[in-house]
Amino acid sequence: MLDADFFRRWMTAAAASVDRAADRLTELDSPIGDADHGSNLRRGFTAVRAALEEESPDTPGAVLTLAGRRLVSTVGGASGPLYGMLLRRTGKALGDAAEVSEEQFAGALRVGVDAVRALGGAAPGDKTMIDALAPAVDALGDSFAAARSAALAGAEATTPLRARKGRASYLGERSVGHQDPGAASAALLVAALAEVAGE
Amino acid sequence: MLDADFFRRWMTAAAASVDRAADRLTELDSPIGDADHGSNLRRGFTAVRAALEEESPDTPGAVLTLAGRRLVSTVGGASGPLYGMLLRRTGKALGDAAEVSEEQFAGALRVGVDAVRALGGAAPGDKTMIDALAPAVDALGDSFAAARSAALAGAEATTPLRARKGRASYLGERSVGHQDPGAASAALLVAALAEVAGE
Amino acid sequence: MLINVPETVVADALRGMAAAHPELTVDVENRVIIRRDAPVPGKVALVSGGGSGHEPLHGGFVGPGMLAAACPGEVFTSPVPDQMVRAAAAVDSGAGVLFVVKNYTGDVLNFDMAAELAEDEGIQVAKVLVEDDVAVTDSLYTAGRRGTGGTLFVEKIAGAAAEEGQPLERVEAIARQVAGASRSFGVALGACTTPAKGSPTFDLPAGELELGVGIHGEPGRERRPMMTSGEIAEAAVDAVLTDLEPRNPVLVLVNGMGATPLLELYGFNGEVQRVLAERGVAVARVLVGNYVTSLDMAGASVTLCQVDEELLRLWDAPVRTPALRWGM
Amino acid sequence: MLINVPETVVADALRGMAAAHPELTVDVENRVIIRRDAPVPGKVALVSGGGSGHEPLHGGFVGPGMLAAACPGEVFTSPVPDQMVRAAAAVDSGAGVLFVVKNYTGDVLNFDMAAELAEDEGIQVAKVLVEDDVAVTDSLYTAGRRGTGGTLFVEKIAGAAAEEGQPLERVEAIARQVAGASRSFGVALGACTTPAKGSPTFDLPAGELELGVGIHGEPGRERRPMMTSGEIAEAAVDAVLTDLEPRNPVLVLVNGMGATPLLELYGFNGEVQRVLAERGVAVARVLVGNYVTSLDMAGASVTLCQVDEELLRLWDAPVRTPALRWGM
Ligand SMILES: Nc1ncnc2c1ncn2[C@@H]1O[C@H](COP(=O)(O)OP(=O)(O)O)[C@@H](O)[C@H]1O
Ligand SMILES: Nc1ncnc2c1ncn2[C@@H]1O[C@H](COP(=O)(O)OP(=O)(O)O)[C@@H](O)[C@H]1O
Ligand SMILES: [Mg+2]
Ligand SMILES: [Mg+2]
Ligand SMILES: [Mg+2]
Ligand SMILES: [Mg+2]
Repeated sequence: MLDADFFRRWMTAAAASVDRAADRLTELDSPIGDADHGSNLRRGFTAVRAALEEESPDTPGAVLTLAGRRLVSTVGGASGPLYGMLLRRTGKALGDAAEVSEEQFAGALRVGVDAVRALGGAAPGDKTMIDALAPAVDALGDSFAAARSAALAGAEATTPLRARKGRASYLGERSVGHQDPGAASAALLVAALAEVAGE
Repeated sequence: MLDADFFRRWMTAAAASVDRAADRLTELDSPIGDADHGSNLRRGFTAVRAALEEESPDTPGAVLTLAGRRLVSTVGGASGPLYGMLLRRTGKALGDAAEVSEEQFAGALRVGVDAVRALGGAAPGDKTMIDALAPAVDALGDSFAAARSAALAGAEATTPLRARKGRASYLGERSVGHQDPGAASAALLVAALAEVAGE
Repeated sequence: MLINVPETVVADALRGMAAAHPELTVDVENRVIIRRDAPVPGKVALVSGGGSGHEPLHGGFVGPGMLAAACPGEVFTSPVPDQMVRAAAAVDSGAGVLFVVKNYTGDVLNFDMAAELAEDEGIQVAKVLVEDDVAVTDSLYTAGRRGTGGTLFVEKIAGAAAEEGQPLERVEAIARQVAGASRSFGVALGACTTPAKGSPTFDLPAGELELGVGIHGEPGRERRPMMTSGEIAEAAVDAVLTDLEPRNPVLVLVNGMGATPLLELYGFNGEVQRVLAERGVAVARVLVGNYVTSLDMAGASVTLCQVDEELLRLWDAPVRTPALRWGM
Repeated sequence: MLINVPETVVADALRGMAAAHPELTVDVENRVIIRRDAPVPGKVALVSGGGSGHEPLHGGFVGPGMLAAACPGEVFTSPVPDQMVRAAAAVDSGAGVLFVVKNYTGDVLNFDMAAELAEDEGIQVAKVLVEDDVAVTDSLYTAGRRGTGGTLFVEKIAGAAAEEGQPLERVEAIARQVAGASRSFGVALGACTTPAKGSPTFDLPAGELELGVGIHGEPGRERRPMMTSGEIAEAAVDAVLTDLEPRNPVLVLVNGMGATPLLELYGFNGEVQRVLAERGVAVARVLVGNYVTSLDMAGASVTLCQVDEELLRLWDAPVRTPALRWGM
């Protein structure tokens, strides 16, 4: 079973990982975007970390909804509302249980990912964070480690794609040959999950 | 004896030489100036050439005063009034004789150079066109070729100097190590003179 | 870059803006720029915002006759909903608020959230989307046309309608009309440098240019060997005219991207006017300057907006903001 | 560069300026920009000019309350006497003309010649020299201090006095007072590219800056490793204050050199205001923007002008020009 502390540790690990990768994410966002994805997420997860320390929410759902709210109100850009929606909806789907099973979490995360798809209108193959999130949530039924591999593979598979959503879509054919920064950051978040699960 | 045609040919040769050297003069004006000396003089001597064709002045004095007037009204910058004054005063000093001796010309050019010194306030060693013009006028008593060598040597000797007049003076010590563009162009004008004199 | 550290660029700028413009209320902490006399009783209030780095857009357009408030996000990052909600609450007189939103995924999502939240607080909110950049085809394969120079026309003209006391639905309709009648095309001669990245966002060798660029440092649709000002004017005007067939006279914005000298921009305007005359397009008004910038990007954009008499009257109406000012 | 060919840059810009500003008379052939209603009966007329590449200076300052005419030279090259004489003849109402001259050898020589020629034509001419740049020591070893940002203060304030109908000697005295009370210091973060040269006028590696630069692409007095905006503000303000001990409040111009984003310039202004406050200098008014530029040079300058009540009143007086406009 996963408790509030597990999700707190997830967010803390995600924040650390985003911190380390911020320059790389911004670099990825520069040929096909506007060179801010790393600093956007760093700002957001720094705020999430602070909020979790201040407010110490005590259920898995409360941890994730708080994190989502903080992302929405500190990140901006496309990724702020999208990642915010992901965590908020996942958190809401977890209800106010003190502990949740891995299956429950996998189901809730699917709700979150579906919400991101609805909000952003992106389908797999559009070269967005969805390309990492959708395979990850499918693989989560197996294990956290499987989800991590799936997210990473999904992120890497965005390189040859032509973007159809977000800023990169403005480039048309010229978006081909670059990894999507949001897919790369999504893979980081899933990897952080596997890390705190000890996998 | 030197007639109007000699001076016309001087101006035409000067124009051609400035044309060829324009990029180099602008290049010299770029570390210690504002990167326009070559295009300034090209504009001016192109106008001089056109004016001489249109108006066909028929005395040495008339050729040089016309050339000087055109420089003043087309060049601008520091070099326009200074070179304009040089030619105008030299021309005026030649009076309206149809032909002048080399000695008369040397004397008139001294009047012109003195006028430039008075107008600009520069003395030899200040790293300006005076550093080429003053030795040239001194050597003109010997020959046109001597004047050319003196002007060239004077121009080259500006490199180690610290500028005290014109834009380069703003740089203080940092003006050292660069040849003065105006001294370089003055050497060109004197060389054009030697060229038309067949020396 | 003339900055302290990348993290404080926006807050630093807002402090400096507050010092330069006592006629505005600049809330540095909450990142909203508000016209001093807001809320103005009985009048609709325009609120806009977007990533920073496009100055004077939008903060420089706050004042009588234009925006009631602007919300600057981080550099090239749309602002967050909290900012727009706060701005809306500060400027709403009860007559309602119009959000002017440039069509970028981030701006759209954040303004949408803000609109919901503001409505929850009892504020009547309308939205207009600016999507004027013809370099992007609006299709299933893109996020839709970007909002660029047309934003200035929308904010000025709808702002004048609001200043006159027209009701929200009318101000919204006018804004929509202007947005629908505006088309832009941009060209970059050099990339920009964002504080977060610290180096140019893309490599553009001297002697090449990018056609169809946006205002966020992204490359354009096509790279070409350098063209003359006249050729660029032809490319830009013709691109705009493929999607706008003006029967009425047009407003023309010849906009610098940030690092193009005004000398060159005026020269470019001369070429744009020549091409417009050759294409038989009647010109009502011309505005030349750095209005919708992309940090220190070298380049320019051309925006045309087809206007009827009413829109032209509203364009000419008095405006008093840091960056646009006439008639008062 | 956004140009056709280097040779036509100034003429091209003037055509584009004419199209953008029907409220001005732009004589492209003779290169003078004149306020439409000149000569204004009974009023002194200010004429200025200088090399192009500093836009909006001077042409953007032509209009009621500021310059009667401007004479743009080639890029970074002072105009020729013919231009100033023509301008003076066009704007003189009989009340006389004041030449506002920035202290560069070329400008001084050409304006001097023009003054003589204009006087020969029966025009009463006075001159004021602007020499505000503290980076250059005024000594036997230099051409004297350069004229930079202080020019804007001189043209605005003396222009307001002329607009009020004050006589030539009074307008001249005021101009002299403003010039004497103005001091500037500039910093470059990158060199500019002139059309004639086509590449940066000096090499400035990323991570270094030049302190004490002028506005003609010349390097400064000293090269330093990159500094923060706050450190640069300290260096610039302190340099100015070594030569100006303001007892009265000051006007502050925080001026962009052309390629500095307005976002960064506002941030820099915040730092300048902080330093002024720390040094105990009272600030009367603040102007932030790209006003006295050096093509696409990255960097900024700070100009302070100590004002008494009369000068402040004239600063606040209405002005209507392309680049400065308030009160009408
Ligand atoms: N419509 C969308 N649906 C899903 N993800 C999207 C969408 N638009 C953009 N993204 C994701 O957001 C990432 C960009 O985030 P970020 O750089 O922070 O925002 P912005 O594009 O506003 O600068 C993209 O790489 C992509 O993965
Ligand atoms: N006071 C002066 N006396 C004599 N020559 C001068 C003086 N000032 C400048 N010059 C000359 O003018 C040259 C610069 O000419 P130019 O580049 O055309 O004008 P500007 O400096 O106005 O750009 C200098 O190299 C120098 O030789
Ligand atoms: Mg981005
Ligand atoms: Mg020069
Ligand atoms: Mg962004
Ligand atoms: Mg010059």
